[in-house]
Amino acid sequence: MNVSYFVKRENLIVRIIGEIDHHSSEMIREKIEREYVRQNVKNIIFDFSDINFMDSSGIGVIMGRYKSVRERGGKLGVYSVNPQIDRVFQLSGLYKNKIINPYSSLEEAISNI
Amino acid sequence: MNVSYFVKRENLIVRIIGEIDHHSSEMIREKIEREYVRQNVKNIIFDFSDINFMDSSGIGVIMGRYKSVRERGGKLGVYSVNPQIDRVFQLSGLYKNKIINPYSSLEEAISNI
Amino acid sequence: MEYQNSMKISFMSKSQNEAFARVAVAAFVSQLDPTVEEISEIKTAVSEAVTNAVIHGYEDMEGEIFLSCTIKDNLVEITISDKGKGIEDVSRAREPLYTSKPELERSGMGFTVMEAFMDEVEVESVKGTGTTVIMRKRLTSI
Amino acid sequence: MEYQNSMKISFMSKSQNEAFARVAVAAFVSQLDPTVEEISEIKTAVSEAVTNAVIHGYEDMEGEIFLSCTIKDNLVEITISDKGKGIEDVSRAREPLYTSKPELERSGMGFTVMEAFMDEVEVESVKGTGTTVIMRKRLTSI
Ligand SMILES: Nc1ncnc2c1ncn2[C@@H]1O[C@H](COP(=O)(O)OP(=O)(O)O)[C@@H](O)[C@H]1O
Ligand SMILES: Nc1ncnc2c1ncn2[C@@H]1O[C@H](COP(=O)(O)OP(=O)(O)O)[C@@H](O)[C@H]1O
Repeated sequence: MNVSYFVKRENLIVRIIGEIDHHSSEMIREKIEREYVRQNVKNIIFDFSDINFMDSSGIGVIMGRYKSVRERGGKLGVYSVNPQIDRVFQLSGLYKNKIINPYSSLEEAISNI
Repeated sequence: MNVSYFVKRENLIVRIIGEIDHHSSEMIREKIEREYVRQNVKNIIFDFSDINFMDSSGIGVIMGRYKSVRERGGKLGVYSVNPQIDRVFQLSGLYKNKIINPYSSLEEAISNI
Repeated sequence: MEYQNSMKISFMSKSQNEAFARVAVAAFVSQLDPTVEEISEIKTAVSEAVTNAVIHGYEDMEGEIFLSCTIKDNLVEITISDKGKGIEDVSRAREPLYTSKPELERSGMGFTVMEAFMDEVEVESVKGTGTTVIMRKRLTSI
Repeated sequence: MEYQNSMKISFMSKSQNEAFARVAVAAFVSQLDPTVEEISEIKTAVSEAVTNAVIHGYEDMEGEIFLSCTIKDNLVEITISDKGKGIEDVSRAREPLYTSKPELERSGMGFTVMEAFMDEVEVESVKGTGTTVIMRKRLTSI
């Protein structure tokens, strides 16, 4: 499990490599929070290209980040979600309730978030 | 697990995709024997590029094929063996006892067998 | 005659074992040649039930988790149980978004995911005694 | 304090379960962040011992195989046992190239591979009662 970041305009782009479950989610949450506090950005965009497993612990991580970005008037985005993980997002109503918006690429996410 | 073949000069080239253990070895053995009997060739050359696991059941398969090719005055060769599987070959003395010869490519195997 | 196979695993209630449990079940089920989607659904459902045993059943204290998997032709049955604190109100627990641990950023979607990804999910729980989740899925691949 | 974890598996003596057993052990051990080589060595050794239980212990009849794995810091201990026919002469069985089943194209290299790939291999066997193989390996990765 590996978390890396970069900042582009008002967005913190977070790339996670590995699997998101209860075990890894604690470390993922901490790392993202620390970086978000440090950076002067509004939005968080998740790069999901290298995540091949996520259970509902990942939904908890997203909902938690939603609370953080809202305090700064920011939004959440995600791109390159594989079909199986997409179903977990759908099930949880995260797209429908506009908690996080799905995009097909980083460029699309940055221009439309 | 998948076994495919082609013939080049006096050689039956056997490509196995998957893992060689006791479970798969019975099927692998049968398929190779059937093809060797059918084709008018002397040698068998194994393409190991797509084998990521092999235990000593694979050694049994090689020793069994050695008996078959010897009856026709043929030899055994193998190429693209990964380092872990190479150790199983070494341990069993298959190279040392000239039961099978290792090559780095198909071309090298065909010219030198 | 029908094809049968079965296995049982028991392991400590450590979060490290969530990945172990789902990979072990996936490896066992893979003898049925499931689709990528089926394997992924089963892994996710197993991960949810095992995580619940770790977090809610034993509340991060040490305990043992029991998992069994049986195959009958193309039917997979997975049972995951703990001897932890149990669930007082199972139907409330199964509601989407209900969680007793929002402070841990749980989403309350665990049971909903299990139900969506498996054909049947049964929950048996006795307060103070433990919880058993039985999940069944018929694979299309055979 | 040292890190500890443990798991136990039991499964039917079917050849399909050879792959299951080695993948399950690999998934359990992967929490120690082993090298590719270490994982491959452990998988191969487990495959050898489980295969022996299937072929020699139960001679393809139905029986149960028991596997346990414990981790203490960077030490992995794996125990694989069967309640099958047992081994009359363990030291002869451990000799390279000795096999009681040459007609099945066994190479007689199973124990030799286990010994080469693990730090220690103990074999306890009672004729008619069963066989237990205990293997230990200290990982360099921690
Ligand atoms: N094994 C268990 N032992 C005790 N309580 C459980 C167990 N599994 C689930 N629960 C209860 O059911 C609730 C809902 O579970 P779930 O839908 O998986 O959501 P979450 O795990 O996100 O809380 C949990 O918050 C918990 O109160
Ligand atoms: N679990 C077991 N039960 C009974 N006999 C066994 C068992 N494991 C090994 N043996 C005996 O030891 C011999 C050597 O085993 P091994 O080195 O693994 O070679 P192979 O499996 O190729 O025969 C076997 O041929 C068998 O006679």
